[in-house]
Amino acid sequence: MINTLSSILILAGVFFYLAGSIGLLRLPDLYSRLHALTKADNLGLGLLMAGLALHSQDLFVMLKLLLIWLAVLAASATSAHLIARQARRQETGS
Amino acid sequence: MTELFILSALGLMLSLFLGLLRVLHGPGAGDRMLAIQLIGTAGVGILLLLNVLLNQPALLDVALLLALLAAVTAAAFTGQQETHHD
Amino acid sequence: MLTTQILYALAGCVIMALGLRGALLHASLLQRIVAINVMGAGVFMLLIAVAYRGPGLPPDPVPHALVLTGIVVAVSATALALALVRRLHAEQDDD
Amino acid sequence: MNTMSLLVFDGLLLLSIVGLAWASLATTDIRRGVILFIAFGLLLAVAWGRLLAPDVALAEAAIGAGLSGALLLAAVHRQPRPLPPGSANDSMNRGTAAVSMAVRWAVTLLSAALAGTLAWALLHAFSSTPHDMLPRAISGNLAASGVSNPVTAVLLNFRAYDTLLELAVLLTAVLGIFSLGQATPGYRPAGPIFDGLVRWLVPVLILMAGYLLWVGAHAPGGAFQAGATLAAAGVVLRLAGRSRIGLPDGFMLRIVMAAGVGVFLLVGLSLLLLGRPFLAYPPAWAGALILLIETAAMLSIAATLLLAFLGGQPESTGVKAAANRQREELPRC
Repeated sequence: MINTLSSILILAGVFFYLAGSIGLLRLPDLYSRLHALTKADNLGLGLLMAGLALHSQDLFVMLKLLLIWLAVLAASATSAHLIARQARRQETGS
Repeated sequence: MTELFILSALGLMLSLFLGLLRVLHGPGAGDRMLAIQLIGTAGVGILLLLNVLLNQPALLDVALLLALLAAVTAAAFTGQQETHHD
Repeated sequence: MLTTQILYALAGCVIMALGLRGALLHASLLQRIVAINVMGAGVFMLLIAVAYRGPGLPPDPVPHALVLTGIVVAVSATALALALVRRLHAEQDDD
Repeated sequence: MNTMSLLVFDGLLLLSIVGLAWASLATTDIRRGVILFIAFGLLLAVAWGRLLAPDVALAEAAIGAGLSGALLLAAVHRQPRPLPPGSANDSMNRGTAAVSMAVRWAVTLLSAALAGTLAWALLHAFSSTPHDMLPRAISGNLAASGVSNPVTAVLLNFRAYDTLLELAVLLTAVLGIFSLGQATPGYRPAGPIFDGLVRWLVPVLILMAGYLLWVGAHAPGGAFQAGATLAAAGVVLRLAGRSRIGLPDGFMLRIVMAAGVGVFLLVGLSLLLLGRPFLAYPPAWAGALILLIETAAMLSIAATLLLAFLGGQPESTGVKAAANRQREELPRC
């Protein structure tokens, strides 16, 4: 039961990762890519984490996984903001 | 379960590879940096899967370190140094 | 013979050669520094591949220790080289 | 099925790594080259994990993601704006025209020949009986080393000489950087979003460094990884535009820089006085002595790497006098 659930979560995570990178390749401009990517990879990693946490059944491992996910969330939101701001600045030419 | 982990790692590797194409193509430096972000997140995911697959609990620490430092590259890329004496 | 080991060792050789070629051919000093780092990474991969002894066995720790310190030394050397480049530019600007 | 999929995984990983190595050197746009090199470093960390080298992967993650990328990007920013390809009077590209096609081919062939020879020698070595004398000697003596992580045992006990000299090399590199002038200017203050990240990221990185130092005795980790992580915390502070990035001032800074080599030497010399060979710890004390040396080494490594990122002497009290003196000698720096 737990194994099945964990497998489903992991596969769903991989799906979102792939969706994110396909979006990164196919979407027309930086801003839409930014949008798609931060959502997709955070969700992908989140689902992957949930699956692995269920699989491990070890509290210490779960805590580490949670910390990793939070760190990635914060980092990706921050980087997306920095990159978008930089791009905007270059467009306005200041 | 092992098969699932290997296939998932392969899936993430594929995702990373697609991200690399964006790093190569650009066109702007911002696009490249964005793709680097995806590669970092995919790398974290792959390390987490390898941690179970190869039975290497220390890879969790590697993933944590990569996750913590994921914003440093973007900050170094966009950060501007003061221009004084030269 | 382990396929994994051979694959990674050969890739290490190729990366080293690419780095060497870049370090010799690039005119830009900054790119030469990047090239030397690539070359170092190839050597590191070679050493780590040599240390690998299959999925079930613990790898040889000696190459790991070598590479570990090598990475730290490489980044310090890179910083020294970059400082030299910066000084060089400053001197050229003075002319 | 499993081995096959794993083989495909290895192939894809190596294809990406080799492709990035090539692409980062094939371009003349240095900014593009550096970004590709950063991606290359990320993939190396994955490869080290795949090859069961988590100790190395930790160092690569801390240095590749935290330090060398930031170092190179800063250098790219300082670079004069790239001239369009083909313009010959750019001082950095002065040599381009001089390198003829023949030289290009000769160098390419030479590099390929070197790689081929190396590969041939390796394949020869792999096909002979595996060499496991050294690994066996290490696992046989691990119990007496004071730690149970074999990589730490090699670094701090069996080959402690090498590590002592390694630390001396790091110190020398920073002294070299110091002699070249002052630190690069600081960064402009970051916006509120990055600042918010920094506020909790730096304490977490410091904790992480402490954890890596402690865990290094029995699991992957140790002074080098911990020092690099601590240095990354300083890099984050600097990128956020803080003026204080955790480096002590003046005399204290010098002590921290030399602490690794100093404590290492003191331990070695004390052992000589006690009638033991240099750096041959008594097994009962080995664990504690290694932790002592590693703590000092971590601080030194962190300070050295952070100073390396600064790219010169920091403008702080104590060091300032020396910097001023240097400024008098070099009017335009």
